[in-house]
Amino acid sequence: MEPLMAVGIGILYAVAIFLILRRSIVKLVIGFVLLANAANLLIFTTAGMTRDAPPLIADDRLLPAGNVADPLPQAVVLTAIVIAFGVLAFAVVLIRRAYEIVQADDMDQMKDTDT
Amino acid sequence: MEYVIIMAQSIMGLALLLAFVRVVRGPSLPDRAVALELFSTIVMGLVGVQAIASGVASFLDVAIVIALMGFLASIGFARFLERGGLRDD
Amino acid sequence: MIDLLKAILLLGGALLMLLAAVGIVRLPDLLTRMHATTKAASLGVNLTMLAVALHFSDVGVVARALAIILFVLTTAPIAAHVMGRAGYFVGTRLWSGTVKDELRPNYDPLTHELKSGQEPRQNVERPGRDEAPE
Amino acid sequence: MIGAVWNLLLGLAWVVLSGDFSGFNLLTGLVFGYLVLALIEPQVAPLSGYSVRLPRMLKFVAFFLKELIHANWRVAFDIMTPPWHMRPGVIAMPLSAYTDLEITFVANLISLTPGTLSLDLSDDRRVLYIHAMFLDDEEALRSSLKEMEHRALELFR
Amino acid sequence: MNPDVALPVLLPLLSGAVSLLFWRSRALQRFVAVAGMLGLFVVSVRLFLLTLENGYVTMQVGNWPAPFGITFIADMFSAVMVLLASMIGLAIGVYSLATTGRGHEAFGYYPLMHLLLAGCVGAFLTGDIFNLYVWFEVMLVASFALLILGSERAQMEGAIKYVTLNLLASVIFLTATGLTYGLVGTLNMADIALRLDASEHQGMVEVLAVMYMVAFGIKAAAFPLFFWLPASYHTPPVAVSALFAGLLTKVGVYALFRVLTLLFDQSMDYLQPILLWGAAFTMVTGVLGAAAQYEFRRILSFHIVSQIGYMLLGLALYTPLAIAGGVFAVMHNIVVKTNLFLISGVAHRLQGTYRLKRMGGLSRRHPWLAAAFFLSAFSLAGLPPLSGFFAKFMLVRAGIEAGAYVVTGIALLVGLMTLYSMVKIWNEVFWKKLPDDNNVPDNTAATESNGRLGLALMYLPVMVLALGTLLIGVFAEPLVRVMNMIATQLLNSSGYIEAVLGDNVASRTTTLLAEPKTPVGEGLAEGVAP
Amino acid sequence: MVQLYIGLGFLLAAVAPLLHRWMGDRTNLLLVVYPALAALWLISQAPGVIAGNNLVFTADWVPSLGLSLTLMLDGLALMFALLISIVGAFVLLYAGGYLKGNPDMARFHAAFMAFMAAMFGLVLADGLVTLFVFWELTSITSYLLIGFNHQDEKSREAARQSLFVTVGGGLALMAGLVLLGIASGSWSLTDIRSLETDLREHALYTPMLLCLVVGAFTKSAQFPFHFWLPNAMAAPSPVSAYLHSATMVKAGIYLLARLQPDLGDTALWTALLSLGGGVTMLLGAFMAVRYTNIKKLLAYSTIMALGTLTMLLGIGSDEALIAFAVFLVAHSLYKGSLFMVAGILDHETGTQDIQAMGGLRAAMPVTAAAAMLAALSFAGLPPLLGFVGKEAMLKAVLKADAFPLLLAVLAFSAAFLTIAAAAIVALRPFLGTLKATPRTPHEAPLSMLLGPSVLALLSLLLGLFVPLTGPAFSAVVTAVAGAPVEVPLSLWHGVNLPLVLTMSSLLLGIGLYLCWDGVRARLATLTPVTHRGPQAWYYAILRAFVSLAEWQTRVLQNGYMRHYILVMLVTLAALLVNSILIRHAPGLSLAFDVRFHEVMVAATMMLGALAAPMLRSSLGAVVSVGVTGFSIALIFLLFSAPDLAITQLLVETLTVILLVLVLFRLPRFSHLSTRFERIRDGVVAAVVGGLLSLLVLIAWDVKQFTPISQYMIENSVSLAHGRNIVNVILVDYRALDTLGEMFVLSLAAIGVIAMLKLRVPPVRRSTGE
Amino acid sequence: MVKPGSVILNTAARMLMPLQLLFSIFLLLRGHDEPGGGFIAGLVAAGAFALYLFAFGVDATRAILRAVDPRDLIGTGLLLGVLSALPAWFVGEPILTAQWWPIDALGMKLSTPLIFDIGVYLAVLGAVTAMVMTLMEVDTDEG
Ligand code: NA
Ligand code: NA
Repeated sequence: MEPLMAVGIGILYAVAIFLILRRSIVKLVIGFVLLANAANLLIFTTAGMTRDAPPLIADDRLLPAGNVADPLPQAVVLTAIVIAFGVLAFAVVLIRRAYEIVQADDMDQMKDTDT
Repeated sequence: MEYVIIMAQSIMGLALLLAFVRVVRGPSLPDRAVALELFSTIVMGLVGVQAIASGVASFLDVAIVIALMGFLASIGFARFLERGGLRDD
Repeated sequence: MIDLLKAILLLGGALLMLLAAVGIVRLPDLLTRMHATTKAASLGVNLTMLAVALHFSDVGVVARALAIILFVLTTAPIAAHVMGRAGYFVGTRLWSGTVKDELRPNYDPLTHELKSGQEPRQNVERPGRDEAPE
Repeated sequence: MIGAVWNLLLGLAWVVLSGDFSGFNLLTGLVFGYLVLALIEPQVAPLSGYSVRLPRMLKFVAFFLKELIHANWRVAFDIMTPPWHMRPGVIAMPLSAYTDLEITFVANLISLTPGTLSLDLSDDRRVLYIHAMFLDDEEALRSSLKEMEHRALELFR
Repeated sequence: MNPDVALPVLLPLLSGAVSLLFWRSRALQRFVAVAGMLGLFVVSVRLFLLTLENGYVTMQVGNWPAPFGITFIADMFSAVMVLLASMIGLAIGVYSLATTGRGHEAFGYYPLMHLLLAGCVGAFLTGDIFNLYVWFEVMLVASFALLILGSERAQMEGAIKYVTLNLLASVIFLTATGLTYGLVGTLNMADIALRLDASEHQGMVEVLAVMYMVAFGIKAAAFPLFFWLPASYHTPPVAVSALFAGLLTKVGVYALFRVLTLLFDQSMDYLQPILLWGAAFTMVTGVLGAAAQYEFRRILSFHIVSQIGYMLLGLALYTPLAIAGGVFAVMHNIVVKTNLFLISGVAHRLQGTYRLKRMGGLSRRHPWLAAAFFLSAFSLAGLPPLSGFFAKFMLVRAGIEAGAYVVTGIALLVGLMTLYSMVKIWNEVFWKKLPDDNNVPDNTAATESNGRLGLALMYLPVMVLALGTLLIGVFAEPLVRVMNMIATQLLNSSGYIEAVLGDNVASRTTTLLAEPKTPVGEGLAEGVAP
Repeated sequence: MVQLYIGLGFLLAAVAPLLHRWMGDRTNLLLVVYPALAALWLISQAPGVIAGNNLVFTADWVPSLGLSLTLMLDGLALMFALLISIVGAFVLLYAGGYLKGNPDMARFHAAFMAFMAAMFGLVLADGLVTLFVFWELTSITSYLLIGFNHQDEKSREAARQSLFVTVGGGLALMAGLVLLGIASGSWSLTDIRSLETDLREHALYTPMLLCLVVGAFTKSAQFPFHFWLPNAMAAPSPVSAYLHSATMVKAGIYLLARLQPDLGDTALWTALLSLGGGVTMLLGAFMAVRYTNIKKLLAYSTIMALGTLTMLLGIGSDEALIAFAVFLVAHSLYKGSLFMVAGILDHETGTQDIQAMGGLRAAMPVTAAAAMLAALSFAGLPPLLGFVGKEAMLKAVLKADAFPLLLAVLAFSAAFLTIAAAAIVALRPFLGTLKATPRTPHEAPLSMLLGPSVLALLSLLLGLFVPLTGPAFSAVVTAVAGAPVEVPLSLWHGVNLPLVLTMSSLLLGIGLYLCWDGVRARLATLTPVTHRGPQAWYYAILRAFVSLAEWQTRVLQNGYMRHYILVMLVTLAALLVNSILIRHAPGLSLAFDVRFHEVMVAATMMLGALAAPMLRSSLGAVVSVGVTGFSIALIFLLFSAPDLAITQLLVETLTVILLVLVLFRLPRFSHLSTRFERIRDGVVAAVVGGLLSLLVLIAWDVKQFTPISQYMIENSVSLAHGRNIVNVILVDYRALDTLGEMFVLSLAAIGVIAMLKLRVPPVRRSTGE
Repeated sequence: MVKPGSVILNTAARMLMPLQLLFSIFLLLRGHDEPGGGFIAGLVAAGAFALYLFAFGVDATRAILRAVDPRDLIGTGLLLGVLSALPAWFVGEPILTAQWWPIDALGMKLSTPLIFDIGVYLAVLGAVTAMVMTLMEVDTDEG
């Protein structure tokens, strides 16, 4: 599965980057979503994917019965997902407000602050 | 039983792909939203199969979440349409 | 025996989902597609969950599977209704084979008023609008 | 009264969800159910006439399943075979249901049955507009819908 | 184990949470702003003294032994950074009392400040790479929110770039962290350092180094990754600009220093030339950018970039003296750059504009402000005996010792170019007569209406920081000694690793490899019911 | 102790504003005490120093860097320190009169005192870096002094120019000093002096010397860095008298003299200094007679003198060094005096134009006398000290080892031009008929007369009693030569070649003085040439710098965010490619273990992403990305991460909700990019994506260590009392991450609320941005 | 704009919202042992409020929250989170060390991880609800 996932992750990154490089701010938003997904998936995948049991321990046991998936990347990804969601929410609203002010779905209309 | 599970998974996987076809073809936003809804429903089915395949009942919680929360996306899209959001189909 | 039942339920569920998926691809307009998805897929989930309930045959799991079925039966039609309605009102094109539409004449897109067609006369009076049922 | 029923229901739902059928767990569920209800209390419409009637319910479930399988088969057949046999259209169905809950219940049932889909309710709540797939026999459809509504309402009254 | 390590993080978190909870009470928020910052300063001083005494102060958060839990560790570098952050926080807390409008206060200005600091301090103190990411995000999102406070057009435009480019950096950081865990199976930086040293695939180690370098390079605003900074730093309220200018990019620099010295020392041979030329271009492009500007804050913003180059130069040369000089540059820059922004704010309050053409005459009417600016500006240009001189001297000496003549020459020239911009501001804002078309003349009436107390609150941090840059220069010895300690610690990561992992470091390195590729959970004894 | 006294100078500078508040104009008298006391102390120490006992005052500063505040008083330092204190005392006195009633007097005193203290530090410093610190301090304080009349744009520009040139040179000096420190292994001048090895043979000698010479040349206004000095005449006359004749401009000379024993007497040294000095000398003298502005004229003649001094150091023979010492003292005295005279004329007549003045001898007899006496020394006529200096100089030039003929020609030309210049300054304003001037002239107050008169008298006295000064000058020359040198000085050496040259230059000079107006008119035709001089280069460089800056900003900081992103990504990709493909080629072992439904899920994930940019509908893209998100949730599910799957589903749903709430306001997708841009971006995106794919594969392939999560699994129940290990990690093992994470989400919410609800009125002030 | 509001959706929302909230509490409390936890629960609860917002609008939602602003939830949650780090400090252990206080009467244990998780729950709920609510509010203001 990993080679397939590796390709998939590459595609997610590539599409996200392609979208972020557009002038349209709407595409920028969608690029953000994909980028976050790509990174999360990458962490999940590189840490090793397993079809073993999830990292849960049954009621009557001290340890899992057999192999379980590595819980740490899961916790890390969970944290990353929520962080990405927060950042995304902010970015999305920012873009909406920027659009209200600039009145164009065009990043090129927003270059007054640079020079 | 293993074969049954594999077959069920494969059929559902195929269904996922077909649902995706409608997402791409649209043409209107409601069409796509409905396809997404179908997508999440199929995911629920896959969750059930996965629970059986792995023998881990905890997977069902995923299905509960989808069953209770999944339709919110459709509600969101509907609100978008009702409030006069752009139907750029 | 239980295994067979489980197999039937599982495969039936899966096939129903495939049916819904084929339907959503093949059917000609939004509303007809929604027929395929809402029902077939929901039923498919329900069958799968029954299989799960059978498989674990543990009170907790059965209860949860039944809860899922209940939730699906509650939320799926709501979603269908909301989306179908929104889709209809924003003017999604209906299939050319559609035979009748009793809603359209009772709907006023300006005021968003939706009449029942059964109102007492004085309620329907409106200058310049005189629609007769087909 | 209505609140109590709902509270009980929520408490039971809790027990069912957690799969722990102990008395303490039910108590927990009842407490949380109460809290949640207290939260939405001002918005809850009167749910008069609601009671649990097991036998009717079972009968209704059986009826519903029959309808479900029958209609599903018809839709499946049409989807799988190339020429379209369907004759879709939007019809107005006069309602006997009049409380919010009844209307919602009926509308959902109709939506769940293959071949029919609740589109919207008229402003005066007398008519439910339904999109139907097979209008070749409109009267048969209308009567089966009526029967479904009737049976459903029996559960409430 | 020492609880004091965590206090500098917990305190601003607590202040932030309290400020947020009582968002309706303006008075309480203002009180917490000063009290919280003061408290942070006190605990930071304590931590600094403790670290000075012990070299390293650590805490295993949650009492989980390293490397399994998250480690908080203060070495001299982080202790100094925390101390500086708390100083700047206090200065800006006081300054903000005078400059923050009611609207800003009602929508979270103070909690955002607290949490921005918490993020910075957390980043300085954590010994865990993913935890570092989390603190970076805390800091970043707080800075996002501060950046847009007020929702003016320029803010929005600047914020889009700031957010997008920083997000890109975060994603690269996160990606690198994911790959790191995939490669070595740990998140504790000391542990990572050990395992990377033992890794069979040094190419991958280099890849990680490069990715962290780019990610932190963006955060630090290094060439060619700095574009977000000049696009945005001049847009928010001036106290926010000052805080950003003083602190945020330095967190990136800190991370670069930390990661490259601790984790990737074995790749430094390859990275040094890249860093060296990156540093050179950062210095030059930043200073050139400033030369083309005619607005107070924009000039200062570009200079942030330029100064980052000096810090990177220290890292690139990678000798004890160079590292010490680089860190000295960080310290000096935090003090001076913050102050320059604060001064621009005072000038703006007095004259209603940031445009040099429309300003003037401040040296005669506000000689103390002029003196403060003069000290800070000339310190920025690296003139003696101010703080900037020592940073430059150490770096130049290290550069020449290392034979990096060209880049050292560039560093010297950039000092002159910095002076160009600083003199431009000085001439226009302080020496030139106030132009007639500025109809908010620098009159006491304007000052009066804003409140004498307000102006005094703005002056206080400005004067203290200006004095700071002078005193750092005149009494440089203790600081240079601290910088030397920092350099020693950074270049000998074994001390850090031992402080984190305890005594079993030596045995760990061997056992690490004992069971290669063990799937998780394998070999566990069958669990028994309790 | 001495360190403290220098510190006291800075302290006085800092408190000058306060002193003024308390004492008013009397502050001046108080401050004069500072250099006066210094002078007395220096004189008291002189016998010891002349006897060869150098004084060393040890003090530390930044020992970690090898920097000390050690001071050292030898002959050279003593001479400079005496000049600084004596001239400083008189100039300070003079300034009290010159600036009387000026509201900015306090500021003047602050800068002036700081300058004086810095100058003391500079000439006394033993540490290389300390020397540099004081050197830069003189540049900074002189910037403030030149820009004293800062409301005048010319003053600001002159101040800026002097600052850039001297600080620019300072940078070279710093490099030079650091090279010197590294080459010698010591940061102390005394230690370097006693070094065993010869620095002249060190590999770094040439760059070191070049850097040091550039530093010295800028400070001491040597060609081609001389142009700032005449412009610096925008400063008040006391400043010109002090900084631009007696002290600061000689700092470079001081430095060269200081380094002469260690670095001097090489071909490079001789060539640089004697030629550079010679050219500067002639240029200064020639330019002086082109100006009718008295301060400009004096400034150029100062350049001449500075050139002469440099040239003498370049020649480096004992004779040259003797000439150096005498000429330096003479110049300081007469030039200080003349600048003060110029200030008096300016102050009393209201003009600086010599042509506008005439017949002033009656109105201001003391001034006239002082001017003429000083001018005699300036012209190098007996019996003044200037004569001794010039004779010695000519003698040294004629005996020079390198370029004697060329230098002689230069020196002779400079000499006769100087005589003309001296005559112009001393005679023109005072002789002839009285001319109407903006102000009615009358004699200056005593405080202003004292300085020029005493300095002029000193020139005379030292000239008359020059043989007595021999031991003192010997101490100076010894310090510069690095070995004991006897200095036999006398007014009369008999008729020799230098005297002949002096006499003939006198004749030529007087001739030039008589037809000065005509010559000036002729010389005016040279203006286009002089306008292409170094000052024009300076401005060309500044202009080029600004254009470069603007060009760079246009190109780099161009406002197009996608360019920024592109640059970042290309940087990342290039570095990655270099590391992973070029430097360490990967070898992969691919193992495929995959099931059909997993392929389907992966496919929908990829296709969902790929469809997003292709769809023409923005909401369509949202749905498409939603498919990707759901697929990812499925992948989490299929690979044993139920918590993740739930979170992903919920977040995906909430994301959709947010997007539909927001995109509702946004327009339809627009296609704005050109085909080229799309292809370019596509390539970059594909390369980055491909690299990341590769990295994932490698990371997966080279796993080598047991993950730390093993511990977490083992202890989840027994120590953390939890059975869902992921949750245990979130709330216990790594609760700190979670704590940060909840803050992130909350901060985002605060930001969103603020953005949507806080609307500050756009412009508060009429002139706001 | 099309016809707003739907009896069917509103009724369903009224029924589903309590169920979802209940489910969220359920997820929160048993998260330590089964899938769930503060985040997931908070997101579910926020989803419940989002549903209610979609169905009934901002004012009705504020009405059921009474005096509690979502921002208060954020503050409370964060404060709980930070405070749960402190008990360990008082007993001389590193911050965030879990403290367990068994309550025998109920046969369950109160612990700092639980308090922490509740803090997470409240913060997530508050943050997400605040965002959605504000967006809808502004949306309504601007028509
Ligand atoms: Na290492
Ligand atoms: Na190291």
